[in-house]
Amino acid sequence: MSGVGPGYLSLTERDREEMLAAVGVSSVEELFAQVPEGVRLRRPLDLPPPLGEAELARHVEELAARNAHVGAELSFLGAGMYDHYVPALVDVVLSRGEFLTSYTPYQPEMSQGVLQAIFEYQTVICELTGMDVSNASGYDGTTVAADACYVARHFSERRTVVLAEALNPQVRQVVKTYAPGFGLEVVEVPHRGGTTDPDELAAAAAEAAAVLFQQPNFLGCLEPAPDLAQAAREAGALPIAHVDLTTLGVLEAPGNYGCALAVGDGQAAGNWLSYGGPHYGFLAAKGEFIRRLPGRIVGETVDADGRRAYVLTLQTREQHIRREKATSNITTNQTLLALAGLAALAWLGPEGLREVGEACLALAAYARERVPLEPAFPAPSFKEVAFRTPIPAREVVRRARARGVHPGYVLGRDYEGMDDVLLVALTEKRTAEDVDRLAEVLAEVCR
Amino acid sequence: MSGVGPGYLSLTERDREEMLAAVGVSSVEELFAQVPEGVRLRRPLDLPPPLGEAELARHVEELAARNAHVGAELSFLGAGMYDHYVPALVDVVLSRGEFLTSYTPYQPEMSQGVLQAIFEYQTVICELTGMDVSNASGYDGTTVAADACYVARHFSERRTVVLAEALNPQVRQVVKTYAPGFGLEVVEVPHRGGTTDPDELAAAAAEAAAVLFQQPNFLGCLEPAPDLAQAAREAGALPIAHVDLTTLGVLEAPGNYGCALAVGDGQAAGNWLSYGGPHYGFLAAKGEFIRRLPGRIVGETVDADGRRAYVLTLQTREQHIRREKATSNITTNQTLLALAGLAALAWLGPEGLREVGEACLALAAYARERVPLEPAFPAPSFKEVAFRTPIPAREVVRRARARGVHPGYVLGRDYEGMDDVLLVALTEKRTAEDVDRLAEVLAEVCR
Amino acid sequence: MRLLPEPGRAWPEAPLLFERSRPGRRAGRPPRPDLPVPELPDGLRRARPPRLPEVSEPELVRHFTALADRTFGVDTGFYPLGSCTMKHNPRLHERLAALPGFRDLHPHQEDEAAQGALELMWRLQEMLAEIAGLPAVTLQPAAGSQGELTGLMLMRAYFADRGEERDTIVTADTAHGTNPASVTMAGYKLAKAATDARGNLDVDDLRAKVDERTAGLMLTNPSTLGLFDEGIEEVARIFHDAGALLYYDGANLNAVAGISRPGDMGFDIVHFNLHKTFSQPHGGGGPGGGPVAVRETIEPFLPVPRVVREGDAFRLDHDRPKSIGRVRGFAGPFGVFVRAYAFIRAYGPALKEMSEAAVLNANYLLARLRDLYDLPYDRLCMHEFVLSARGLKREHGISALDVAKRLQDYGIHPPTVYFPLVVPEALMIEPTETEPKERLDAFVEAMRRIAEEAAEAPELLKEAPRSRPVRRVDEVRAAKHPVVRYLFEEHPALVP
Amino acid sequence: MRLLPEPGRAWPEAPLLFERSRPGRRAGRPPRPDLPVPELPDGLRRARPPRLPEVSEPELVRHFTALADRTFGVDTGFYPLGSCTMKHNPRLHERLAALPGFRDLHPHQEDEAAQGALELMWRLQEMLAEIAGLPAVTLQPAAGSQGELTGLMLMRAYFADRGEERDTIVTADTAHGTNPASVTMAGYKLAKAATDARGNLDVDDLRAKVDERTAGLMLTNPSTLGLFDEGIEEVARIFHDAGALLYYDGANLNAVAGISRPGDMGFDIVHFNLHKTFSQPHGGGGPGGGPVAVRETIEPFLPVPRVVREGDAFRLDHDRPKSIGRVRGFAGPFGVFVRAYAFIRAYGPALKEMSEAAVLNANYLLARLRDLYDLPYDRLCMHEFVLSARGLKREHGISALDVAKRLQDYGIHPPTVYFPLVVPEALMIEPTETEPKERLDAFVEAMRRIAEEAAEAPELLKEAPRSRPVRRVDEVRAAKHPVVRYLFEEHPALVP
Ligand SMILES: Cc1ncc(COP(=O)(O)O)c(C=O)c1O
Ligand SMILES: Cc1ncc(COP(=O)(O)O)c(C=O)c1O
Repeated sequence: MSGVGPGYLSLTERDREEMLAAVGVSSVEELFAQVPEGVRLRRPLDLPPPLGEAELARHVEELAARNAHVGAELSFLGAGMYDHYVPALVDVVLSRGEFLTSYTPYQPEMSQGVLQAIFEYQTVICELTGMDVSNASGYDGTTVAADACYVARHFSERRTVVLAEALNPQVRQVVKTYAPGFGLEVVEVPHRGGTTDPDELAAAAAEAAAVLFQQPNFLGCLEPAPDLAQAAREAGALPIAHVDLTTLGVLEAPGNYGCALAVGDGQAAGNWLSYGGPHYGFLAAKGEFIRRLPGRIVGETVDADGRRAYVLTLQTREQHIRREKATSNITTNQTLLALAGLAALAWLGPEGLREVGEACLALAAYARERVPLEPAFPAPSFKEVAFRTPIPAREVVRRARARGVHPGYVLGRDYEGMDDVLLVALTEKRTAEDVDRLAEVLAEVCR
Repeated sequence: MSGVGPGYLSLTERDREEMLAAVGVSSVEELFAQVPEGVRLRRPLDLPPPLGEAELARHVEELAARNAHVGAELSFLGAGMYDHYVPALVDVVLSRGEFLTSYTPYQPEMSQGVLQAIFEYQTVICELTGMDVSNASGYDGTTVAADACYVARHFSERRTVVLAEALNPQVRQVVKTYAPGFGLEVVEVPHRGGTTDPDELAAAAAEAAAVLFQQPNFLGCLEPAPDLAQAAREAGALPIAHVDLTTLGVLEAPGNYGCALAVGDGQAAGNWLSYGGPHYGFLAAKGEFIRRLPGRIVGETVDADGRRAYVLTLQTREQHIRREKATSNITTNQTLLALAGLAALAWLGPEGLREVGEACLALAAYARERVPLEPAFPAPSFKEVAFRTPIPAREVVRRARARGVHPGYVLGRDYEGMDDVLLVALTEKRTAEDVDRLAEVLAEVCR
Repeated sequence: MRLLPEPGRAWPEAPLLFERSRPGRRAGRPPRPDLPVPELPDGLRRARPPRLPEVSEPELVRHFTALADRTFGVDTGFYPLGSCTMKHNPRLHERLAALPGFRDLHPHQEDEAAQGALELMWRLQEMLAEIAGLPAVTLQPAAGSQGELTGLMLMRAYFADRGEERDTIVTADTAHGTNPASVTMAGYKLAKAATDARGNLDVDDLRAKVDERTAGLMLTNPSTLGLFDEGIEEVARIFHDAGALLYYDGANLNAVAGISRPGDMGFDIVHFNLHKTFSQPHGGGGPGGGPVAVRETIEPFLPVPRVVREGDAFRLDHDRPKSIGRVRGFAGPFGVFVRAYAFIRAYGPALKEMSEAAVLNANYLLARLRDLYDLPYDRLCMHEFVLSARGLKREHGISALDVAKRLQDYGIHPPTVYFPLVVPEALMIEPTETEPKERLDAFVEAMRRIAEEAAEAPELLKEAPRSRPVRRVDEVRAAKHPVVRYLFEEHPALVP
Repeated sequence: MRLLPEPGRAWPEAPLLFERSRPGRRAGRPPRPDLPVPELPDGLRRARPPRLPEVSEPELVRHFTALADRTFGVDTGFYPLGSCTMKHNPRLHERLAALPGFRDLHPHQEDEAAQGALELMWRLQEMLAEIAGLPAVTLQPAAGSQGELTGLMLMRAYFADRGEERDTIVTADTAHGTNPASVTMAGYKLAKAATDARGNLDVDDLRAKVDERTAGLMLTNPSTLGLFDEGIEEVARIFHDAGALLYYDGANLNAVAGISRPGDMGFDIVHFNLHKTFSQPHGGGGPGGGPVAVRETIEPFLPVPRVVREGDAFRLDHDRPKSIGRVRGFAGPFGVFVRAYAFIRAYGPALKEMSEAAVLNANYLLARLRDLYDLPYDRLCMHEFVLSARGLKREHGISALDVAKRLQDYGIHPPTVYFPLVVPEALMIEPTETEPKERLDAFVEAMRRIAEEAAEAPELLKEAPRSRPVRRVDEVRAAKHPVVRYLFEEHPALVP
C-alpha cells in the first residue's frame, strides 16, 4: 500500500502499522496468504494512470461534450424514452446523501424514510394503473414485462405468452430471452395498420397464459385496449398492459378495463434520459397476485409503541428467504429512480398529469396537421406520430440533423418494410413553434 | 387572489375563505385598507407573463447559452477572480437544504451545525493568515478592505489611509467610495516596475492610520511584503495585507510578518466564478482588534448540561445591539460561500494547498519562458504574468478569442499606459499543453 | 475524538474537523504539472505549513452532513423569523444558477461574450424599477445594509452636487439596527423619530426634527411592527417640503409588491432585499442582494458599472462622471440575480398574489393568537406582526426567550425576539406566503399550549429546549472568555 | 394530519404525502400549448382522475427532506452491511453523471452523435476485462442477479451450440439467495455443495455431484463467509474436466481487485456489481449494474447490442447471430457506467490498494472482535467476516437481531444478520476500504459494550432501538395483514 490511491481511502501509514500489529501480521501481503500462488496476479493491473479529481472531471467532461444531447438539437426522438420535463424537485431526492448512500432497508428502524417513500410510490403506481399492489420497482420496462410473464406462468397451466407486435420491440426481445428459462413459448400477433385486432388476439390467446399489449403502442397508435383486455380474458389468458405513466392522467387505467397486471418503464415520469438508464420499471397487479409478485414490497405496520411504521413485507416471496423457490432473483432494484418518479408525479398532481397528457395529445394532433408527410397509420396518436417519408427515413434523419433538428426514430430499425417510416415524439417540452420548425425542415429535406 | 401564481403558494380557495372568516374580513382587499388610496397601485404590475417551471428553465437556459464561460474557451483570465478547481465536496455544502434555507443563527440551539461550520471556517482563515480572529465573512474582497480601514480609523487618531497602486483597482475604488463617510482621506503609492517601494510607502504612511497592499499584487508580481509591513509599522500605520487564500500554502502568512489585519476575496478558494458573485470576503486580525471587528463572530461555549456548543458572540459590536455605534452595519453576510470555502480548503488540506500553489508557480514560470512576449515586470510571478504586446492588448484578446483562447486581462483597463500589457492567469486547472497552445496563438495573433 | 455517541441519544456529538484530522490523511489531489517549481525570494516562503484539517473525503462528507442535520432550515419546517421573510426557495433556482454559462462565466469576460448575463441583469433592473415605481436601478449592493449605505452616499452626492450642506438623517425608533449603523458609516448625524399610538410615525415629532440640515428619512414601510404607515403621504410631504429625500428600506417589500410602490409613496431611493422578497436562499446568514432604485434626479450618481442597453446589445458602462464610484466588486452578486429573475418571471403580474398571501397568512395568525398574547398595536397587520409576552412575564415570569426556546421543542423555529425595541418582550412573527394553513394552525396550537404550560408547568419552558442537539446555550460565558477559533493542543476536550 | 410533534421529541412524525394533500393545491404547472385537445376514442378517456397527492412545492420539499432525515446512509455513519460493500460514494460522480452530454442523451441517438458515451462504455468494458482476467464484456445486465441469470443463459446457449444436454447447476450452501433463484429462473436444476471445516468448498462432496449433466458451478470467491477458497484450482479442475463451466459471482470482488483475477482462478463467466465494488450509490435499494465478462469461447453468445470499436469510431453492434438476445433495454444503465468509469480512472493500477485496505480493515475488526463473539471459521478473513452471537444466545438469550438493534442506538448501521445460513446467529461484517481507523475502533467499542450489556442489562438490547424514529417494528403484523398502499378514507390514522 503505497498510498497513491485517491482521497477516498482513509488509512495513514501509522494506522496501517497499528492495525497490522493488532492483526498480528507484519505486512498486508500476509493477509492474502490464503490466496493460492497459482491464482495470484503478479503484475500491476494494466489500467491507465490515476487521475486526480480535477483532471478526471476535465477528461469526462470532454467525453460528455462529444454527444449531441436533446438540449443540443431540437429533438423529436422518443420510441420508448421521452424528453419530458424533470422538475427540480427531483434534485432534492437525487441529491440527498441519505437516499443516495443507503441500501435496501433490511433494518426498518434505520430506513423509515426510504420505506415510507416506497410505500408512497407503490400507492401512486396503484392509483395510476388501477391496481391493488405494486412492487418497489423492477429494472426497467423490459424486465418487468418478463417478470409479469413469470407471474402468469405460475398462475396457469398454459405454456405460451402472446405478445402484440405493436409492443415495444426491446420488450419483446427481453421476454423472448427469458421465456425459455421459464418454460414459456412466445407467440406474436401482427399489427393491422398500426393497431392490434382483438379477434386475432383472442385466437392466439386460446392456449396462452398471458397476453401483453402496449397502450399507446410502439407505433404511436392508441390501441382498442379495453377490447384487447376483454379478448384475452375471454380466451382465459391474463391481460397484461404495458403503459406509460405520463398518459394515465388522461387514459383509462388498465386495472379499470380488466387487466390483471400493468407494467412499464417509468423513465418518462421523473427520470433523465441518461442514454438508456438507470430508470425504473414498474409492476402492479390485482390483489390476488400479491403473493406471486417479484421484488420488494413495503407494508405499513406499527412499532413496539404502536407508532406507525413501515417495513419490507411478504419476504417469503424473495430469494433471500425462498432461494430456488423465490418468485424472482431480484434484490438490488431501482429504488432511487422510483423515488424520483414519485417526486415528479407528486409535483404534477392529478391536474398537472392531465395537463401533460393533453399537451402531448394537442401537439401530436398539430404535428399530424402541420407536417407535410402522410401519417403511416390511421389510428389516433397520443404523443407519437408515424409518418411515411418519400426517401429513406434514415436519410431524412441525416439531413434534418445537419439542420439542427432530430426528426425522430426510424421504425425500419425494428419493423420489416418500415424503412420509410419516421416516428415523431411530442412531449410537453415541445411547442407549436417547434413543430412548425420540424415541418419546415422536413419539407426541405424530403424534397 | 386568482390562484394563478406558481406552485410556491400553498393556499387553496377553501383555505382562503376559512382564514378570511377567522380574521373577520370578507376579502383580501380589506386587509389592505390601511394602505392610503393615494399610494395604491390601481393597475397590474407591468411584468412579462408568468412562466411555468419548464418554460422558465428553457428561457433561462437560452440566456446562459449566450455566454462564453471558461469551459467554452481556453481561458487565462484572472485579475482578481480565478478559475481554480471547485471540488465536488462543495456540492454537499451548497446542496444541503438545511444550509441553504437557514438564516443567521440567532437561535443557537436550532443552528449548531452552521455555527460550528463558521467556527471551523474562522479557524481555517486564522491559520492561513496567521491571525487570532476572523469574522464569519464579509461581502467580498473589496468591502472587507473598506471594513479594515474602518477598524484602523477607530484605532488611530490619523485620518488617512495609504493604498499601494498595485492593489486591486476595484478594491481601491471601493475604499475611496467608503472613505469620506469614515472621515478618511486616501493616498496612493505608485508601483515601481510592478512592485511597491518600501521607502516610498514609509514616507506616505507617516500620517496614515493604515497601509493596504496586496500579495501577490494585481500586476502579478510578488511584493516584498515583509518589508512593506515593516515600513508601515515603523511609520506608525497598521499594515493590512490583501491576500489570496490559494497562495498561503506556499507564501508566508501576513500575521507572521507583522500585519495587523489580513483581508481578501475567497472566490479562488471554493467558489465558482459566477460572473463576479456571490463570493465571500474574509477579514482576520490580531487579537487586540477583536472588539472592533465588523460582522458576525462565532464563539465556543457550553450548554445547560455543560455540553460543547457554539453561539454568535461579542454581539455588542453589532448593529442590532449597538445601532449607530456599531462597528459596521453588516448583517446578512456570505456564510454559504464561506462554508463552500471551508469545504474546499479542508478537501485540499495542507499538502493539497501547497500543491495548488506550486502548480501555479510552476505554470507561471513556464509561461514566462514559453510565451513569445516580453514580461512587463521583472519581479517574480505567483500565478499571473504580465506581458507587453506589440499591438494593443485589446486587439490581441479579440484575435485570440477568435481562435478559442482567451489570453487574459488588459491592464490598460485600469492603469495609464498599460494598453499594451496583458495579464495572463495560470491556475492548477491549466496544463503545460494549455500554455503551449497559448504561446502558439499569441505568436500567431501578435504578428 | 469521540465517534461513539451516548447510546440512545438521537443527536450524536459532532467533533470539529480539526478533531477528525490525522497526519497524512487527505481528500484532494490537485494536478501536479511536470514542471520545475521556481524558488521564491527570501522571506516569502511559508516557514510552517498552515494547520488545515487532514481528513479523507468520506469523513468530510459525513462531517458536513452531520452539521447540516444539526441545522434547521425552511426545508425542515416552519420558520416565522420576523423581518427575514423565510419563504420557500424554489429548487429550480439552484439548477439555473449552476448552468455553466452562468456559474463558470468570468466577470472580466468581454461584454460581447456575456450578452446573456448582461441581458438578464438588464431585464431584472427593469422589473425591479417597475416594482419600486422608480426609473433607475443599480444591482451592485451586496445586501440590504449595503443598499442603505449606498442610498445615503447617493444622498450625499446629490446634495453636494446641488451645493447644499445637510448632515442629518432621520430614522424611526422602530428602525432596524442597520439603519442607524448605516447613518454613522455614511458620516451622517442621526435623529430619531417617535412612533405614535397606532404604530405610525408621530408626525408632530417628525416636523420638529426636520429642517434645512436634514438630508433625509430612512423608513421601513410597512414598519418593523408590520404596520403600513397610514400617514405616509404627509410624511413624504414634510421631507420634500424641507428639500430632503426619503429612503425606503425594502426589507418588508414582501407585503406590498404590486399593491403599493415605494416610488408612489414618495420615496426617492429604495433598496430591495433579493434574499427576502425574491427568494435567494439565506444560506445560514447569506448571501444576499441589495439593489437600489432611484428617481431620475439621482440616477447620475449611481455606482459604476451600470448595465445599459444599446439597441439589441448590452454592456457595462463605467463612464459615469457623477457616480459615487464602486461599492462592491464587479456588477454585483450575479448568482443572486439569476434566482431573483427566475422568481419574478414565475409570477409575472401575479406577483401581487405573493404579497396578498403573505398578508393573509399573517393576519390569520394574528387573529388566532391575539387572545393568547399581548398585542401592543391593535390593528390588522401586513405581512408580519409583533406580539408581546409582557403578560406571561408579569404573571408567570416567562420571557419571550422562554417562549422561543419552548417553540423549538415543538419543531418550530422561533420568531424574532426582542425586536423592535419599542415593544417589550417582543415576538415578531412573519409566516410568509408559502406556508400552508396546516402549518399556521400547528403554530397556533403550539403557542396555545405554551401559554398554558407557562401557567401550569413553567419549568418546561425554563428548561427548554430538550429536543435539540444542545440545551440552552451559555452566551455570557462565550462573550466573557471568547474562544473564536480552534486552539489545537490547548483546545477544551469535546467531552470533558 | 398532524404537523405538530410531541414536544421534546427529536423525531417528529412524518405524515404520508397523501395526508398532506389538499384539494386544489399543486406544485407543478406544465406548459399548455395554445392548441385544441382532440377527443379520444370511446372508452379510452379516464373516468375518474387518479388520486395523486395535491401538495404545494414548499411542502413537497419538506416532505422529502423529512424522509431523508429518517434514513441512515453511508453519509450518515458506519454501515458495515456484509456482502453489500457500503463504501464511500464520491460526490464527483454525481456531477459527472449529470453532465447534459450524458444526462440528456437520448439512447436512440445515432451512434455518430454519441461517440463520447460509446467510448466511455467501450473503455469501461476494456478495464473490466482486465480486472476480471477475461477478454469480453457486456455491460447490459442491470444488477448482479441479472448478471447471474445472463451468465446461466450464456451457459445454456454455449452447450446448445455444442449440442450438449446439461441441466444442473451446482451452488455452495453458503451461496447468496440470488444464486439458486437465478438457477431456477434460468430453467436449471439445482445441486448444493457443502462447505468444509475451513470454510472452503468440500471437494469430495463436490466430485460426487459433478457429472456430464452438470452445466456449471456458481461460486462467490471470497465466499459469503469472507474466506478465499484455498482449493479453487482443484475446484476449477473438477468442473472443467467434466466439461462444465464456472460462474463467478462478483459481489465480493472488492477483496481481490488487482490481487487475483477470476479468469486466472479458472472462472469462465463473471459478473461485477458496479454498485458495490465500483461505487455506484446504492440509492436505498438501487440502481445497480451487473456487467458480465466471459472467455473467447462464450463471447459469441453475449447479449445484443455490443459496444464495439472500429478504428477511432465506436458503435452499437446488433448483428450477433449466436447472441442470447437482449436482457435489458438499450446498452445498460449508462449513468452507472459513468460513475464506475470515473471510479476506476481515479485509482488506475492502484486499484489494488482499494482491496488491500478493505481486507486490512476487515482483519483489524476481526482481530479486535474475535474474543467478544464466536468465530465459526478461525482464519484470517478477506474483505468481510462472519461472527456468531451463538454464545450470547446460549448464555443470555440475546440474539443476533438484538445485537443489531442495539447497534442502532450507538449510531451504527447493523451488519447483515442471519446470513450466510450455515452460521447460526450470524453477524456478517464488511467495513470496506473507505472507513478510517477511528470508525472501526468506535464499532469495536460498541460491540464490546453490547456484549457487556447482554450480560448485565439484557433489557437494553431487547428494547433497542431507542434512538430511532420508531422502535422495533412489527414485521409479523405487516405480513399477516398486508397494507401495501395508502387506503385513503379507510386508512388507519397517523396517531390513533
Ligand atoms: C428592516 C430591515 N432593514 C434592513 C435589513 C438589512 O438587510 P440585509 O440583512 O440584507 O443587510 C434587514 C434584515 O436584516 C431588515 O429586517
Ligand atoms: C454474494 C451476492 N451475490 C449476488 C448478489 C446480487 O447482486 P445484486 O443485488 O446486484 O442483484 C449479492 C447482493 O445482493 C450478493 O451479496
